[in-house]
Amino acid sequence: MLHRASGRAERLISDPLIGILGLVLAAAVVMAFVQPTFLSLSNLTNIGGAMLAIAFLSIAMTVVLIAGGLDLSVGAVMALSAGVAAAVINNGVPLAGAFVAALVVGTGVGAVNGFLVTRLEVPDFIATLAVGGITSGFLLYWTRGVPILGYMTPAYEYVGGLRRLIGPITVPMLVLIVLALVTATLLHRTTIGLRLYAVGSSAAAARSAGLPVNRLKVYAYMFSGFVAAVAGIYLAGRTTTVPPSMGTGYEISAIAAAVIGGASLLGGKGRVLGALVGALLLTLTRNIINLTGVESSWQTVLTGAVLIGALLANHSWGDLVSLLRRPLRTAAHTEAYPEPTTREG
Amino acid sequence: MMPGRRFSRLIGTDGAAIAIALLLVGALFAVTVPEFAAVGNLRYFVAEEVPILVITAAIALTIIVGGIDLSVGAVLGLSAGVSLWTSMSGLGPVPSVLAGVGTGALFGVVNGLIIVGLRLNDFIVTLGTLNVAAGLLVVLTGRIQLTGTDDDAYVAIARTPLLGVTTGILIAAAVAVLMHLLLRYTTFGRRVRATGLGVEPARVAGIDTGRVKFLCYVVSGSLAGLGGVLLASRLNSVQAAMTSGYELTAVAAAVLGGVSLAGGRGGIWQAVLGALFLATLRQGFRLLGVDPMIFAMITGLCIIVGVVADRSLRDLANRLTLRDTRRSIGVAQ
Amino acid sequence: MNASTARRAASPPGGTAVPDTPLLRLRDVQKSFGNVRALVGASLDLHAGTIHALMGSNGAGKSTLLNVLAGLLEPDHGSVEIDGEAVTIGNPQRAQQLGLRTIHQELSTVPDLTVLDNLLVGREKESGAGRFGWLNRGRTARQLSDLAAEFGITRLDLATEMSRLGALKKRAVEIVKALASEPKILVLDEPTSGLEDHEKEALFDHMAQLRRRGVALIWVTHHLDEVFRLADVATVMRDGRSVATTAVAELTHASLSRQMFGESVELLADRPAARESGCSSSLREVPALRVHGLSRRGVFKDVSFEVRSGEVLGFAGLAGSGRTEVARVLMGLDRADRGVVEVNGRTVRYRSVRSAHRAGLAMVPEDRKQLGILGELTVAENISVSRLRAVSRAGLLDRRKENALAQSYVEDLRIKTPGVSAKVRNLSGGNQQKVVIGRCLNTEPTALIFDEPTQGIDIHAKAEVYRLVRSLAEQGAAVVLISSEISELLTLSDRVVVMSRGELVGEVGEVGRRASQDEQSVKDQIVALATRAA
Amino acid sequence: MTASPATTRRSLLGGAGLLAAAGLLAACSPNGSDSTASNAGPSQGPASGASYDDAVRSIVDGREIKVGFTPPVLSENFTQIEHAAFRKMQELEERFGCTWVWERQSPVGDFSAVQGTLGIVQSWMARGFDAIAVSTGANFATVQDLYRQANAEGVKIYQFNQPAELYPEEELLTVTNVGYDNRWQSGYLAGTYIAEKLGGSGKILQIWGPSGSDWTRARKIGFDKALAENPGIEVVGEADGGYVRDKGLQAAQDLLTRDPDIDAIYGENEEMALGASQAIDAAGLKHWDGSDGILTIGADGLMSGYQKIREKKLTATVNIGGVDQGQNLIEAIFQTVVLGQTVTQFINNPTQVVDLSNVAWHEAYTQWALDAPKTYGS
Repeated sequence: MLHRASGRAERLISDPLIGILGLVLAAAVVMAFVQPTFLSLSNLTNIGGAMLAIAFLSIAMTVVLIAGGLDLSVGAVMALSAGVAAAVINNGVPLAGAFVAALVVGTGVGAVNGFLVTRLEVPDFIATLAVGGITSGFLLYWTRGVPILGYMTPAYEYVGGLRRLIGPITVPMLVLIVLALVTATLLHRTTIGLRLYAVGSSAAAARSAGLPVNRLKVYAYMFSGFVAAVAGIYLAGRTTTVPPSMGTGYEISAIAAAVIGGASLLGGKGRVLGALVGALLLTLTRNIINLTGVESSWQTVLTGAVLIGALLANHSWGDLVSLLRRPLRTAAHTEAYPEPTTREG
Repeated sequence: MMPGRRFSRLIGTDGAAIAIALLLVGALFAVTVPEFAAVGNLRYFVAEEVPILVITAAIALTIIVGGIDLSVGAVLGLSAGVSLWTSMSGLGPVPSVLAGVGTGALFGVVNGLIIVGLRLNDFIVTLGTLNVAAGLLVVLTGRIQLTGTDDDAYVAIARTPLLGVTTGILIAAAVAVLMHLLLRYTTFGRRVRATGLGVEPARVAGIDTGRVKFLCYVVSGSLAGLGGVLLASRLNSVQAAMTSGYELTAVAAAVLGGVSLAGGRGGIWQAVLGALFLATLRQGFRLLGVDPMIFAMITGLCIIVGVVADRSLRDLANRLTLRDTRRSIGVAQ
Repeated sequence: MNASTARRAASPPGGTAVPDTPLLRLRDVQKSFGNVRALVGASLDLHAGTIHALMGSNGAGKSTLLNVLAGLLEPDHGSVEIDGEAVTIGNPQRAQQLGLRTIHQELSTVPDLTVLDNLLVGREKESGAGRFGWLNRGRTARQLSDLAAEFGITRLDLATEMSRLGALKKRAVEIVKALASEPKILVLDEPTSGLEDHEKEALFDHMAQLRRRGVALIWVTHHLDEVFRLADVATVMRDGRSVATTAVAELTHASLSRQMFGESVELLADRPAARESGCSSSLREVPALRVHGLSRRGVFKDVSFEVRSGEVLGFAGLAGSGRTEVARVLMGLDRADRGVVEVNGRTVRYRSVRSAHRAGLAMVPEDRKQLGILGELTVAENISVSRLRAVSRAGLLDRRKENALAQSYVEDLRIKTPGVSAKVRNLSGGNQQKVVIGRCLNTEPTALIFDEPTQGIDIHAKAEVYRLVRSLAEQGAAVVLISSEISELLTLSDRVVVMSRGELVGEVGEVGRRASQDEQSVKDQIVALATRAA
Repeated sequence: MTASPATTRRSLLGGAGLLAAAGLLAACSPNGSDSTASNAGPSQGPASGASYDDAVRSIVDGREIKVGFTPPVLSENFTQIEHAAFRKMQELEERFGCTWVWERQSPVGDFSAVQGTLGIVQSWMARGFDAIAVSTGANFATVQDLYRQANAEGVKIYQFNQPAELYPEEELLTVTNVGYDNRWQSGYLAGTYIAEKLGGSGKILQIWGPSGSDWTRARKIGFDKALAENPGIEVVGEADGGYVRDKGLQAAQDLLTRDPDIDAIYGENEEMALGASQAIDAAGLKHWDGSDGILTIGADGLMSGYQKIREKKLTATVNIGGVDQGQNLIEAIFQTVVLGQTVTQFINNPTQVVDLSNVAWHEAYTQWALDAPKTYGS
């Protein structure tokens, strides 16, 4: 029992996420001194609100990455779903109906992604890039570039987090928590989650183990589209208008957040908690820049630096810990270029 | 038998599909849109595509070696800014060019060091440096209005008419040709292809894959720098975010040209043809007066169709070649 | 049903009347890939409660047949019957529903999941996954912990991520996983590769136990000894056909190898005559390759040996004993922590992977497809790639020179190819191997390492590779030969050293001079050394 | 609701030509001769008499006028301008018998898709368009070369909504710039409005568009002048809101957290100001009620902004005169392309700070444009 506990503790400590969280905490501590308002409830609430869209999308991206894919269309799908929700409300359909429509559209685009990647075997990078282009092009064409307005209702203000539920808690925060818990449960407690990891780790091995690889990948893309639609519904509420350019650049943030959180572009890796921490780190960067009054033009530079720094922390945290704990252990395999699997000769 | 083999060789030639597609689309536009084939128009729109052509060659190299350099677009923009800034500071054309190419090379070195030295994922690392480069350009343009140099020699780098086109176009063409020669006819190029096919077998064959990759990133960065100089020279003006999204166009172009994202396969000129194909589509639709919003959708479809068609053709060619090979050496199994 | 009835039931097809319907019956199964006929006609009767060895050299069609059984390939022709009913397997899921379970040779585990989750994947329902696919890990752990323990997987291991396990335990996980699903028919593709002795024993016990329970096992193996020990029936495949199915009781080593290799088995047995002189004349010289105290932490330690010019040094040992790892360090692919490597008396300084080549070392790696050939490159490009300087000037390649060079190797090594500009991946295995050998020779090596050079190539190519190894030694190269086939080592080597658990544990000298009747005793000696407890 | 402002405006235009002329006069740059504007017959409406119309008709002779219209990005603002242009096009078409070929292309992407604009303009030049109307995020220097080429080929380039005032007039290669002075007609107006409402002292936040854009630079010049004139106004924070609402919201939120004791927020465009307004709600702070709370002001004059002003979520915005821009753009094109006249290099249109006191007519005027019965182009 003791042995087991210590094994668990060791696993926890050598978890790369601890490194990232350390980074977040260190930033928080420094900020607490530099700018005391940083730790104020209102600022923390701000951060919580500002990270929502990226957090949703990074969960979507994490699931796709786990399944060994990549979804560059999440930003565009988010915008299109937001547009659909808004337009449907404007046509007099109740909120719930509009949300269903948006979710159906998002999930549908996800299914198209899945079809292209699995059936037509288009590389995921290209397929989702193209679908993203088509999706955002369609939104532009449909709206003629004019933002969709006039769909806000008091109920929708709750959905967008503009009105708070209890204390600083808003509806989308709850939705995020629920979605995160559900996704984590799906990934770790159910058949389909287990199988997604297997598919992402090695499609060939999964296929020979009898897993319906293509179908699982399609599920992952559909899930991604669904969650992107959730993000779209939320963001339409937060910004109270849907400009066609709404989703621009979000896919990159989502990938960054997912990867910071430990997902790998090689598949089979990633966690919901990691995605959330990644989204938090990205949002924090911006918040700190705004709070400290660093010239806003440095923001992009810092985001890039944080991304590389986090990747580095992710990469070498386990090494560092194992180095400290067991000096004789050989270095862990790297993500990008795994050392050759030494075959039995 | 022989015609079959010739056919399979033709369609199996890397880039056959994209060359045919380019010719078809070009011919189609030339017939339907009279302005399309006008010399001045062609010259202008190719000149406009020069930066994309150059970074397509750059990104294709990094994809072929088994990585990817997403930072090329942003580095191109930053290099353009630095180069123009140097020229505006009155330092003359040579230092300005060096500053631009040097900026690109520096980013290439940084990418290479992080990716090869620390063995981090290339996609994410170059995504990070993309942000750094793009951000630095924002900082630079926030401080200095890069609205043009008085140095005529600098402006002449890309704009001088020569051989019916401009020097910028000629330089881009030269880059494509040189990169093609580099990949096909030099020992370095051979090592690049071998590394892209697999780091492990390449290492076993005695190739220092880390060095090869590193050099590819340096070349890629330098090319992005050169592209930046050409852009700055042609426009004589640089603004922030001017080149955002170029890297995605370049990747799409390379893949359309048959460069495999898995590495090792494809060539430079095929990738450049892919970029020209996308450019032709864009220009053709513009001249047809098609709304760019629709155009964005059509481009997406074209990319998907193109990739699928290219692969099917290649599979067919492979099957035919395999059959011929087996037959000619009489292997039963 | 006990073993003896099973044995009786498994009399060869076409023989006397079969008393009961076979569990699995394959009739004339054919499969082509394009114009390549991988399976020309495979037939097999598999009876419940038997262990059915499936043998044949690589390329004989075994793996295609296994893929048909796993549902990964659909046959073009022929029938598959289970319990007397014709079935279409079609996909892996269907195969599992039919009670067919395959343990593939390649590891197919998910590194980021725990061992328990790896055991769960693909058989969640059987492990008690509820509605909505809710996993029941506790139940799985209870179900499998005993079984897992037999293969050395502790309860602690079950909660450990796969990536933290060694290769041996990973293999064990796969076996446990397959056994856990209680299949009617279990296909094992070289299941013992990478297993240690006691694990092999555990596996054999299990196979025997499964047989008692009435499970039918198809067992792909190359080890004749194991076949005679455990199998009831052996089907031998050659050139895409099943050539013979015989009860093992009726077989001898000789008759089985004749079935496998045809009559050409003698080809392998002939020995060079003029070996002794070549060997002794070089004894006084500086060794071509001298390795002293070479260690790599956690992999092997303190390896020292010498190889003289014209000598073939065999490396024997079990899988995982560290032989390939030593070769990788010699080639500069991995770093040594300690030790000296000298070529012709000069110390090799490892700066990059090119250092070894420059120093005069070359290697024909194991696993040709993954490590050897560069499939998308042409024959000529594959041959020249390790020494591009020879075919270039100032970094520019001279295609004509390159092609001429390649042509000379194609002729010397008798590589069957439509031309030097054919892509290597289109060649057969043996010819691919010759291309890799050509590449090594092109570096004009002082010492040449062959790591399992005949793995996966057909019998004729094998003979040619043997001839090549010999003639290289005769021409003065120092050869290191790593092989898992003892007979191969005995045939080709002057001396054989044995590795076990990362250490050199002994040497069997002057193998080449011994008379062939001694062979068995030498074999025994090697096996004893290799399997010695640590 | 839509009919009445339309007629109001029409009667303004038709019945009181004087007003229109005065408006143009006021907008014209100091050195422009006013004659072009005042005898630009068409704007004076049907009251001018049939003979004039017939004379122009005979010049027009049913000709087709090909116009390319390229905004930097598709947005509400540019849609308003385009629809205002449609109104004028229809009017001229009915009155003088010209036909319009209208093509709108905007680069896909964000404000910085500069190369796209250049390519679009070039392709219109190749196709021999009569007039090319450009608004672009490209800075002055970037487009000069292309305009020079256009001039050489005899293609007329018009800019609209472009901060050309930052550049020396004699270097401009355009036929005219239909717009407004971003410095004094936008940035300065917003600054002085804030100062006036706050009674000359207070703490404010600024949320700017992407660093380095000409619009931002120009408006900043004007705003800084207002600040200089009102030393009691203190800027306590600024951030980049990228011209989009979400970023504006986050920036304002962060700045408000640091400094909740704020009197006003300037959003350089309306989207960002609306984001800031939401940040005020989110922070539980009070909107400006005429004497107290946080004042928010943007710039554009969008329908969505007017609505927020009505809801008292946005205190004010600077209407940059989009409707007049669209109308005057077409008029300038008609005058120069068809009639062969010249117009001044800067046709600056009236702008005004819109708040609750005058939002009604601004809103109605814009709605009138958006309700254009006939639209052109695909």
